[in-house]
Amino acid sequence: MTEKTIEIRIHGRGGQGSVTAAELLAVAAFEDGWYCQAFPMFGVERRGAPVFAFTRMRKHPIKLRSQIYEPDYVIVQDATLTDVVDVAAGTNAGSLIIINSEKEPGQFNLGAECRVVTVDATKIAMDIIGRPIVNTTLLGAFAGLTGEIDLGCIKNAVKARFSGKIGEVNAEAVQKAFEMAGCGS
Amino acid sequence: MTEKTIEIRIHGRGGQGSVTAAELLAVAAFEDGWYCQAFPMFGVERRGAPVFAFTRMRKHPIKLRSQIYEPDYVIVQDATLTDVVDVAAGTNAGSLIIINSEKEPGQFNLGAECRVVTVDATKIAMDIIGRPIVNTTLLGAFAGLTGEIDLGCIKNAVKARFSGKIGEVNAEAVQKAFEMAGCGS
Amino acid sequence: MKVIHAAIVKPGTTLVNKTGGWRTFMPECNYELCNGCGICETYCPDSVIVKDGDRYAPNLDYCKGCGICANVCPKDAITMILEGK
Amino acid sequence: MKVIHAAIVKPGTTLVNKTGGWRTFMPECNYELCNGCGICETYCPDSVIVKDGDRYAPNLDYCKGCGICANVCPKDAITMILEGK
Amino acid sequence: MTQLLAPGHRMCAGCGDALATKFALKGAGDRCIVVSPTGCIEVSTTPYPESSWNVPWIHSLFDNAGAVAAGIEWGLKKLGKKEDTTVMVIAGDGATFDIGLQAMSGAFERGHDMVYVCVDNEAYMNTGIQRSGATPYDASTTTSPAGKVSFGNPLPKKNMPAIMADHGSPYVATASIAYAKDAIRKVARAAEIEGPAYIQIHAPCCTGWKFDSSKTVEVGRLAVEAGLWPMYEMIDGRIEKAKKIRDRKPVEEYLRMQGRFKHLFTMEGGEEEIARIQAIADWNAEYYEME
Amino acid sequence: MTQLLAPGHRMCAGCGDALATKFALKGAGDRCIVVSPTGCIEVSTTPYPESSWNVPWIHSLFDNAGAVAAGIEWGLKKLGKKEDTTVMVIAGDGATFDIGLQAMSGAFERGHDMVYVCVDNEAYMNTGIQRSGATPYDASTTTSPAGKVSFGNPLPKKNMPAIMADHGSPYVATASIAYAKDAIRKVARAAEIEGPAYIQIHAPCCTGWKFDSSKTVEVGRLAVEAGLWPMYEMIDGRIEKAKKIRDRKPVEEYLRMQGRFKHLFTMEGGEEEIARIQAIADWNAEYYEME
Amino acid sequence: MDRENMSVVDGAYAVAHAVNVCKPDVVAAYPITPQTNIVEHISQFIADGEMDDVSINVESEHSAMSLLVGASSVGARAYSATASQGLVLMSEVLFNVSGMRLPIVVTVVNRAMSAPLSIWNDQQDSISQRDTGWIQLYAEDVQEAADMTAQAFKIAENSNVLLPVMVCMDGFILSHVYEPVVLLEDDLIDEFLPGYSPLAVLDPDNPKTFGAFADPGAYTEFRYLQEVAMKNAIPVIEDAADEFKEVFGRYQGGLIDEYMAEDAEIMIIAMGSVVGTIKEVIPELRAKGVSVGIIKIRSFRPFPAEAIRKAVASAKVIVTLDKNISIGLGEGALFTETKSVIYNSSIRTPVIGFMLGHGGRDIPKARIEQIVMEAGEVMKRGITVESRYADLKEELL
Amino acid sequence: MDRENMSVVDGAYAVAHAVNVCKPDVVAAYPITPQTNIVEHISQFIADGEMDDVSINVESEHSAMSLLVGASSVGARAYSATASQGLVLMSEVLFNVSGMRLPIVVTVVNRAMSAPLSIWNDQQDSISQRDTGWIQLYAEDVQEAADMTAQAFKIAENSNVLLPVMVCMDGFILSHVYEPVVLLEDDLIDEFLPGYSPLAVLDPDNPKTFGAFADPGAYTEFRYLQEVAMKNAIPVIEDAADEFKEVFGRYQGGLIDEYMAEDAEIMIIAMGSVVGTIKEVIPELRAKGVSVGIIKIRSFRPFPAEAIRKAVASAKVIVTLDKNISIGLGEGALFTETKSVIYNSSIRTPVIGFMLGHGGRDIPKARIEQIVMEAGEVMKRGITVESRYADLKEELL
Ligand SMILES: Cc1ncc(C[n+]2csc(CCOP(=O)(O)OP(=O)(O)O)c2C)c(N)n1
Ligand SMILES: Cc1ncc(C[n+]2csc(CCOP(=O)(O)OP(=O)(O)O)c2C)c(N)n1
Ligand code: SF4
Ligand code: SF4
Ligand code: SF4
Ligand code: SF4
Ligand code: SF4
Ligand code: SF4
Ligand SMILES: [Mg+2]
Ligand SMILES: [Mg+2]
Repeated sequence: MTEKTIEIRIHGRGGQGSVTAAELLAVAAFEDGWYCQAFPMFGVERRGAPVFAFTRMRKHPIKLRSQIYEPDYVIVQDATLTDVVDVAAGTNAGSLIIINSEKEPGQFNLGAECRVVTVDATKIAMDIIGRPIVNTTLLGAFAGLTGEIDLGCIKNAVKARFSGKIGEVNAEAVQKAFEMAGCGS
Repeated sequence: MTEKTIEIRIHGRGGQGSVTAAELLAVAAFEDGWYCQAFPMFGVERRGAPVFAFTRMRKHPIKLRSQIYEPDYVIVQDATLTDVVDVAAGTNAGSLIIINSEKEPGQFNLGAECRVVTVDATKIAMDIIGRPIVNTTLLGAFAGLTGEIDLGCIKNAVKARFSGKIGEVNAEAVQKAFEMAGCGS
Repeated sequence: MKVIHAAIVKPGTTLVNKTGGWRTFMPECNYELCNGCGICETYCPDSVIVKDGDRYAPNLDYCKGCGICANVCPKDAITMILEGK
Repeated sequence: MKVIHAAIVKPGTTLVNKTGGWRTFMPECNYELCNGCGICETYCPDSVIVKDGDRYAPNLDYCKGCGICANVCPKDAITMILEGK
Repeated sequence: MTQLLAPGHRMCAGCGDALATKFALKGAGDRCIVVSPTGCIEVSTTPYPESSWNVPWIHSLFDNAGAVAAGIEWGLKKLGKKEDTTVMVIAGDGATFDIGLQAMSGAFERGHDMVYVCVDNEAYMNTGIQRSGATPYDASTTTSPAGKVSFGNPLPKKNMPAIMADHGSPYVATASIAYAKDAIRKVARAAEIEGPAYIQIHAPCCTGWKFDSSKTVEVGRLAVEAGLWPMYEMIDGRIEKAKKIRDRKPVEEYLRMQGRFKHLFTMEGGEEEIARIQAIADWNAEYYEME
Repeated sequence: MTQLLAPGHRMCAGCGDALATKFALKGAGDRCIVVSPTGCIEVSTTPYPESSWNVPWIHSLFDNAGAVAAGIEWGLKKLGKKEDTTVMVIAGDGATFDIGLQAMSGAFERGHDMVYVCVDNEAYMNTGIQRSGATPYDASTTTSPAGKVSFGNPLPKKNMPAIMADHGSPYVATASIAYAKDAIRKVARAAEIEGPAYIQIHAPCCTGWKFDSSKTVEVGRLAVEAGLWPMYEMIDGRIEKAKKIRDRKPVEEYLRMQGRFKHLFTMEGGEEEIARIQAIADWNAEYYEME
Repeated sequence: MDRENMSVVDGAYAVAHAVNVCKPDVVAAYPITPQTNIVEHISQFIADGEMDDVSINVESEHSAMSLLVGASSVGARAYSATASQGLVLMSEVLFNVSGMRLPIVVTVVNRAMSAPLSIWNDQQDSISQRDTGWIQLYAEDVQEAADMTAQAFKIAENSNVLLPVMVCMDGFILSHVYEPVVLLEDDLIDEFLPGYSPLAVLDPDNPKTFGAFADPGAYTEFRYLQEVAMKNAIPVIEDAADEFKEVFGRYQGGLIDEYMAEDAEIMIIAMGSVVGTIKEVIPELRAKGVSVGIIKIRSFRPFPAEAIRKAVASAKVIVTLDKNISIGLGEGALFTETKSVIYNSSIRTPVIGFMLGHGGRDIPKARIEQIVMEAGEVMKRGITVESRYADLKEELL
Repeated sequence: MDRENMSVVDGAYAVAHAVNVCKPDVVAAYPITPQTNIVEHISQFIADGEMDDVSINVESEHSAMSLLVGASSVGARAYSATASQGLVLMSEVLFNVSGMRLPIVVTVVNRAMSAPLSIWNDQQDSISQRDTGWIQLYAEDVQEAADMTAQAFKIAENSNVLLPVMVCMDGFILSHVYEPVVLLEDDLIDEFLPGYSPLAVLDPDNPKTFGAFADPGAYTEFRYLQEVAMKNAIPVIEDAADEFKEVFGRYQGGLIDEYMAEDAEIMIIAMGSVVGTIKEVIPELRAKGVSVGIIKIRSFRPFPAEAIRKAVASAKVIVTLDKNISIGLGEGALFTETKSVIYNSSIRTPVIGFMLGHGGRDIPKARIEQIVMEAGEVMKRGITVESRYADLKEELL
């Protein structure tokens, strides 16, 4: 049992489901044996504006209530955010930033010390879900890239959240992103 | 200069001007060299219901804020009140109760140790003011019976309060009551 | 009077408060004139006029002497007289 | 930012907040089709379409890419294209 | 039969509010629960440990009668005890027109089954005759006093029945304490109708309007006869059955009876003011088709 | 010319409220002082130390805009500075229909010279799409959600223009963000008229009503064309100039565009519900003489 | 004090008159017993042409205060009066006014809170608003209530303060008593109270945004500055009293006032009208050899922590009197806060808290004597007592 | 705790679910951030047929609470949720509800007060209502907020108590966090929480008058009985926690809860979500040899005076943390009241008051560490400190 706390920040835009992503990550983590917390950035931001959400996970119960300043992982749902938000804020050499983009990581100039990977989640989502909704898809990539959470748990969380067909295709997109991320980057 | 505080309770019915009487007494007392306070019974009583008001006077400034429990003088504007209210409450042997009535004091059974006098203020008021409003009239009787306040001061207070003709006739009724009380009882 | 947990009170208990003491004038009915129409009862704001046989009579324990009954009586059967005279 | 006695602010200062960063789609005007009617300007909720000579053009620093201008243009002169492509 | 409002209450001798309350209770019957906000009626009927009420009654605050009544209605429904129970508010004009308007508006919007009786004595009487939204034009109150440079209240009376009808109330009516049967009938009708009904009962206040306590009914009747108190019912927002007035009396007759309008007869310019008030009556007569 | 509402504000892309605000300011001009209660407009335009407003603007609370505006008007008058200044409230429907109703009612009763613009997006949007008194029948909001046993909001929309007209407002109007010129003209007219004017601007909210941000104007227009948003002016309480609709569209077309009505097309019994909404439109068409 | 210039008037009149003299630009109030008489007098002044037509009748206290927010924001000197339910109904706006730093002055005619409904005096109403960021001054008598009104405007409008002020006077006991007072002198006011010159106003010629919201990055600092303004108010309140004395010749104390306190072993701390009664009792007790004195609290907000610590130096027992209670703590605020501000000092004097005079229960001299006697016992026997009602009627329970 | 039965849900859901399990007869609430999610969940339960149709949308918080007055008076179990402006707008009704002794339960999702407007967390809102006669419980985490809801109904409805209860949970920090919780067990609730049987109700078959007014002859005694009810609540709160443990197996403390406090020299007293962060810091500091512990306040009203006096026995310095301030006293309520209740005891431990986390300012572990270090300094050097903000940004001033 590790004492380490894993902290994740998810960037998105109001309306893109960042909080849902953080929540699903927490749900999946819990199934996977972690204790967890997920919470939104507390703000008044409107649809379209840059927002973020957090997930914190740890093998023993979490009592800590502060925000996350030094994320171990950063997930960026929309590459255009990198122009307007410092997605690398608080990261250190050991962190990992996952960006939804068709571009190469090198094309982003984040000023980060840490590893940056890109995943074309939009393409996966368009292909499989049929809409450019990437919040679930990226969780698959997260699982694949970090190995912190079992893929099955993420798929379960997604299916529990979205019933029927929608849950199915989302889970499929998760699987796909997991596979692409697992080999790729 | 006496240290004594003189405390007066005025009984009446809501709408009969008990507070005004108490106020005018205070105003007159002040002109006469006293310090003074006048205040109503603090209540929710409606017109017609028994009410009372207080005046407190003393040769040096009054800081005391409590109600009056042991009045030196009691003025009863309406003799029918004696059936429903204990107008003698708190009086002692040295007190004086002045009742507006055509009856003799002996006809009232107040259970009081103190002197009781009656003044037919209603008659005076009807004769002079033309209405059965006795609150000012009784102040004349008070002056006459007690000698505590100069008659002129009471008349001034009444005239200052009611302008023109009404003030005049009220002052006249005060004078009349003073005279009747002075000799009578 | 005892004070209980909240200011909850039994119904109709102002009956202890005999507002007859407020009265300066008292309604007096001339039953010769009265036709028993009950209008006085209807308009008594203190609900103190009660039918007593075929007569309407005020309960003087509570009658405040407002004079409405006298005013509304179509037969002028009621007169307000000075209390205690 | 300094904090003063009360939260009193100078006018028009949200100009520091370049909401162009919110955009996913960008309006592109085909001036061949445009008739200069100004309807797009009227209905831009962010008031970012400005008359530039006889042309109406969005200020991309602030345009959020809502697509209303494209939708209301009677000439279908405006197309919303994916940002950054 | 026990009076639903027991004697011994402390309202002024000759109080119009007492009559309105009596009629409202007659109309609603004994299966009702009454809510009263702060005001003359409340203060005069419920000094601990006494109460004049022989029906269940509750006072909470001055500004929330509509909401409290809504809670009673909703609570009874949820507990399965609503059935034949009428939830009735008996509230002053100040509580209704001013500080409790919003709570009432919300309750009416939501459609709670209640009868809201506004006892309209045209001012805040409990606190000593201050102007309310129901105070008529030119009435002198302590916060709209007549004076060297004032004719009294400068504003017209708020049209509360219309406002409540526009809330979708199925039944709105005006009544007067001078017309007992009519008032009782209207409350009874309101109690029968499902949904929020509003009845405004004109209740002359001898103390606040300054007339002799014996004349309460007379003054009330004159308000109607002068056309200053139109009496009508509104069914689903449409005015029905406005009371016809045969020989409409001049408003002057009504005004002259009351101390609150005395200045109109003593101050320079008073005549024009009276003419303005006459115009209100004339407008009423036409609008409500009284003649 | 500087925009009276500067860009950089944080309202959603495609926000109808932003349009309503823009038009209200165009109508009132730059000699106005604006009062906004809490709501989307306020929160999105004034995060310290920024502000989008190029006219003087004040926010105090959610529930008191009418009273704050009254104080501004009265204060300016007493300081001798009222003259050409327009005092304008720009408030959401929740602030207007519900929690701020009483403050507005008082201000209108007293006759303060102000323009009260209600930006009607038919729910509490700032707090995340809860039902207000302006929410239309069957709309799904988070506090009147559609669900297995619910068709959404069970209550009809409160008739606020009528209520305000009953307050004696000299000018009441409805407008829509889809008809810019008309809306601007109405606000300008309201600003000219002395006394309290009320204008309710229909402002589709892409986020709350769930349609694509590009369709705000289209949705707004369809509301009018379907007869669900009658546009009219009331002068001294009488309806004048209701906008004529030539080929009234079926309400279905309007409803189908919006996620908040989606359940009507998926749930059993939805058709009857749509028919009920059609009946509302038909009633409007007749009552406001649209056709 | 100079009898020549005194008139016998009621408390409400004296305050209404003072308000008139202070020339507010806007007055908005809603009637509530026992405040009504103040607004009634103001209304009559206006109706008789003796005061500018600045007053407006509103539909609730929430709106009264909100209206003043608007008026004050355009630069008007703004005034209201209220009590009890009305004050608490305003509560949301009270927080808002102080946060917006609008120097509004309100007379609170103290009355108990419902339920059960009571129209009578205690100080639960204003005390329950002690967190709202308003300066709170308490008057001992009618003269002070009137004079404090002028001081209140001066304090509120001071540019280092800019906080609203409540002038609290006991309902009925002060508002409804007629007594000799010097009505605030119109001819002297300008010297004492200059016109109000706000730092910023709503003005189309110089548009500003009032009432922006503060995110977590700045909110604390706004609140902190309010607290700083309260600290700034401490000398300003003292100065206002001193200047008032210079101009008008009357002085009733600064933050606090002391009476026979210098050497007192039994030190009473109290505020409002009960102070008068205590001041009559003290010399009588002194004559009997009881070493008793009183610290009168004039300013409850800012709370005069430093002044209290100094003034209780001689005390062997401290007695606080509270016309309020925080139900569930079982203490009145003066008791709690007095203990709080001396806790970390070297003072270890026992503090006894008495609650009394709630819901209009009268406070006769005998009650004060009894309290002082009990305090004497505590002092002698060194026992500890907790807060309690001094005037509970056991027989009703 | 048993992972099996846990679900990862947000705080609002957990509370809404608990409310549903407690089977209220009437729910009336008005939306306000960050409370909205609770009422939204309730609305959805109802729309989906998972909860009785008991909820009603109202037009303001003042009416929400007033509606519950009516509902509770006919015997309904009544619930609301609110925050900040909404709570304070209810204030007049809050006093009324406690005075009428109606056992209404409200979740307060704590948020700062305007102006300046802030939607973010602190506890100014509920603390400012501490005089209203409501029991106030504060939750440390989502589980406790949910469990406390059930306890609240039980406490409120106890016939020796009959007081309304606020369950306070920090806005966003608890309301918007998803974490593993055991959702309140529907199958166990009846054992724990019997149906509500009121002492009296409005009923045409047995007419009673509710809400009579009390003149000076009786008012004090009604208030006194409220205070007695608060005292009665002390064991009832403890018992509710114990019984809850018996039935549900979970326990989060009674009036207070202690963590590493037994021997702690530096004793933190705090309430709400910050307790969690502190509980993570303490073992780390203990590992470094710092003797620190915490007393968590669960019940702020009734204030656990006795429990605090006992629990601070070992302390050499006491540190209070306040997410509120009484402007003009410059202290948070926990600081003030802690000092107050130990003043007259033999305890002389210095108490240091820190205010922090106002208007949503985050409280990282480092802040707690810094505070403990400062307290250590005080302890060592024996110096006195006054209350201050622990997280003021000087650079903004
Ligand atoms: C919030 C609040 N504001 C003011 C008051 C004071 N108050 C109590 S009753 C009343 C007037 C009642 O007037 P109305 O509703 O017309 O009833 P009436 O007494 O005339 O019958 C007022 C102003 C109060 N109790 N609560
Ligand atoms: C007293 C009070 N209750 C609740 C709130 C929370 N609140 C702020 S804005 C808002 C909704 C605003 O709705 P609306 O007026 O329709 O404006 P919109 O955001 O839809 O434009 C609510 C409920 C508040 N600020 N104050
Ligand atoms: S005088 Fe008045 S109270 Fe007496 S019986 Fe007649 S109407 Fe009733
Ligand atoms: S109103 Fe007159 S006639 Fe009729 S019953 Fe009464 S007294 Fe008799
Ligand atoms: S709406 Fe279209 S046609 Fe008109 S100006 Fe804009 S782009 Fe050109
Ligand atoms: S896309 Fe929207 S914001 Fe951008 S210019 Fe067009 S209307 Fe304006
Ligand atoms: S003041 Fe008027 S309404 Fe009030 S009790 Fe007296 S007569 Fe009735
Ligand atoms: S939620 Fe609706 S009203 Fe609010 S900013 Fe977004 S689009 Fe505009
Ligand atoms: Mg009235
Ligand atoms: Mg809205």
